[in-house]
Amino acid sequence: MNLTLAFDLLLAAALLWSGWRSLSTPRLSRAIVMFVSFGLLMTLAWARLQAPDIALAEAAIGAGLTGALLLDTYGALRRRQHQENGA
Amino acid sequence: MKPWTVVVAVLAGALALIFAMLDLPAPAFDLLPAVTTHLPASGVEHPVTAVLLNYRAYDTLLEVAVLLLALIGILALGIDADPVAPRPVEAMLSILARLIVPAMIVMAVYLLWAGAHRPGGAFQAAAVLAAGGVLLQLGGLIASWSAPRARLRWSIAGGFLIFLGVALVTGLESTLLQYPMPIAGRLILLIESGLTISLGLILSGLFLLLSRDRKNEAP
Amino acid sequence: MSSSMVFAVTGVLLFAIGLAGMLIAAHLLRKVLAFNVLGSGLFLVLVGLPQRDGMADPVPQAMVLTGIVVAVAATALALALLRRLHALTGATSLPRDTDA
Amino acid sequence: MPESVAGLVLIPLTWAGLAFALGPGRGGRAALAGLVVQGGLALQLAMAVNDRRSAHVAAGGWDAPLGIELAVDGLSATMLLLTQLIGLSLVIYARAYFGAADPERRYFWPLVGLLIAGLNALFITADLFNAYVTLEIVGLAAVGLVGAGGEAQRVGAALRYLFATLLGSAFYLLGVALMYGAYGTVSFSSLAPLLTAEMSVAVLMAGGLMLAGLMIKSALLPFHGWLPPAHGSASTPVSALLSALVVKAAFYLILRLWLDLFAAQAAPLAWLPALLGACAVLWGSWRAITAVRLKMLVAYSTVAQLGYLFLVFPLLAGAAAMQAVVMQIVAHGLAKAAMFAAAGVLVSASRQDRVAGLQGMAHHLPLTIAAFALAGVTLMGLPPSAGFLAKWLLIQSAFAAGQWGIVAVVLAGGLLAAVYVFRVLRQALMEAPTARPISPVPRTLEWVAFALAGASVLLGFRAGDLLGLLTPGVPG
Repeated sequence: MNLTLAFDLLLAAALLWSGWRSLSTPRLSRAIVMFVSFGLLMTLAWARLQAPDIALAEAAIGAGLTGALLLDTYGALRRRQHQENGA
Repeated sequence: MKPWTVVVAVLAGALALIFAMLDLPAPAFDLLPAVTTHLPASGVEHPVTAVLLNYRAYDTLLEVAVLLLALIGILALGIDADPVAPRPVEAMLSILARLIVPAMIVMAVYLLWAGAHRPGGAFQAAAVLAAGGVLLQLGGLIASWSAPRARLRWSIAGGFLIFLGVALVTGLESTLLQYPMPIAGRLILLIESGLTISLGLILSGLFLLLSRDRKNEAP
Repeated sequence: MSSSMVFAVTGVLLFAIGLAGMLIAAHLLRKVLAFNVLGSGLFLVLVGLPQRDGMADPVPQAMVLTGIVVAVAATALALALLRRLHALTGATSLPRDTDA
Repeated sequence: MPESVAGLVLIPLTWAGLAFALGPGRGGRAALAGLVVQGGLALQLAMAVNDRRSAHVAAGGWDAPLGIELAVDGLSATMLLLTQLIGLSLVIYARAYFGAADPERRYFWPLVGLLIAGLNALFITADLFNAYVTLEIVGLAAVGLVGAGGEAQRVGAALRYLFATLLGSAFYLLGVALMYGAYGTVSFSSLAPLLTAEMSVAVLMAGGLMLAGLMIKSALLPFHGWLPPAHGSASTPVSALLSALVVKAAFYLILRLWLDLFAAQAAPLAWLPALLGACAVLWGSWRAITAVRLKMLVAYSTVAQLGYLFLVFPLLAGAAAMQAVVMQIVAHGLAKAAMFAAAGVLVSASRQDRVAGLQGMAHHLPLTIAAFALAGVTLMGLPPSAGFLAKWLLIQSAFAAGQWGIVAVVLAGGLLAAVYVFRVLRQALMEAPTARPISPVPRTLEWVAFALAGASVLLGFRAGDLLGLLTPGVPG
């Protein structure tokens, strides 16, 4: 087995693991962080697939914007919960 | 349905699909030669940009409509009713945003320009701009949106309308989105510049509309 | 197996993980996460499978480029709806289907 | 005719974009003007198809498989005509329906424009991936319209709808990815000759995935759960648009793929959609009969009426089957738009939405009750309506194919439809026990409902012209 294939298999395993964990982690905030790292791994996968255009977009959107949207929503849900519990 | 039955069923389907994929014969068509042969007539040198803005530009026009649609859908919902308490601004993020965002803008302009020859283009440039917009908001340097005013609305729709204008003119003159050869490159750059601004605004807008909290409320 | 095929196979598995997540998860935020995992898997298949001979194919790459942008738009719309639902009812999962 | 083909997509995109840029609530007049022009273009295209003139566009000047091809035949011309006609009627309705301060009205015009552009684009495309993009437009626009205004029940319904439509698109796109992987093209015209030969397992799975995704989107039982809440809780012009047109978009694509690409391999599987369709007819009708709210009754009736469309698959070998399905699409489109329009009037006037609360409405709003009754005539399939013709053609082709089960389901469905239609009419014709306040309703709303219902009945007399489109060149 050559080195690149070994790297690809390792990356594929990491993608599957982080994808799985971002859905199965009990704490939602951790799950979202897991998802952001999944997005970064996807960027690597796109580079391996000779798709630098997609890698660029994935880094900015898949990991960046989507992550920010999810985290911000998570924060807003928590703060509203606190408000209502406090009131 | 029990979760485990779902998992087993889905996995069985996935495995069947993988085995089917593994003994797929070579495809009947290979578009790569066609993409390469027509590249000189497409107005750009980078194949992905040529597909995106020339060979399958009609798809791209409709995809931009999808993006605009998501933003309008969020606005129609009236997201700004009853905002939550503000999230504290972290000083580190503010400094980081000041440092990085100018570089991101430069990078977006570079990506837009580079898209004609090498990896890059409107979508990537807009994605970088949007990430910059998110950072600025997180750093407390710009406010979230409530309802976009006229100038912002025209900027958001502008790139889409330019693209649409090109489609209308070409559709009436010859064939939908068939660029006349000598100006194909310039037309694509015009469309891409418009799209970079529109898509950048739409993508940041998705975050800026959602992240509205009490701090940003109009008095 | 070429490296493109490795990622195409990974894509199918990610699609399956995401699909199971969308069907099982009750919390809407988790459903949105699952949708994004599913979408990433889908995009890997779309680019990886045609490139199994090792040659980069710009056509599916262009399709995925717009696809990523559309996925984030759909995600934002879903999150906006979910925040609105939470603001109005305090619920984070889909309401029961009621006729009355 | 290439300008007309492109115009049907570009014109609604333009007025939608302008309506958004002009600001909340603006753009109603542009929508009206745009739809009138689009109606003219659709008519022009239908005549071109009838004269067997080609209506074919290679977008960007690139032929398939490199570029995207657009093509119009009799089936798509009919869908385009129906879309512009119902779109125009409902835009007139919506202009009278929404008050100046209604939150639903703020972004109604851009959303409707994009929805109609997406529908038109779907009906003209001859490319699997382009069809995916149009499905996304239609899906997100529909979700945006359902959620508009942001009231809790609508938001819940919109979320359920969004997840269903995204899941449907994902299945469909996975199928498209496999097709591209297998053949290196997504254009119908390049794929069609390749698909006659023996298919690999992956291609069959691709077909199955696309079919499953589109069944979710067309709310076929057991995937119908999202439809009644979405159609039942949206504002009335939206409910009418969704029930009359949007669910049929996904069905159209199923029919298109089935006929143009998978005809040989799909035939042995035809019993599956037919069986689900039969269940949908019975179950949807039953839920309509027992529904408490008026708009839920009409929404469940849509689940049932969509079922008829899927009954046709085992019969496609006979020529009458295509005529039956097109007739049913048009008849139900007009009748359901009329029925929702009438239901909207009744809900606004009586300021409540329970079927039991409709007593005495026939006295106050005779025109609207007449519209509801006429639309009901079409749904039940009584002569001389277009619905009768659709069911008659369906029964005829089922007889010819010896499919007695389908004959039985069509007959039973007609009886059940009569039960839920008369349930509403009986309440409306009863004297109200106490005089209740009735809110004034713009006359335009009543007349639009009546006109649509009348069209669904009168079309029965002019069916030859419409069905002639399916077999161009043969005098109808």
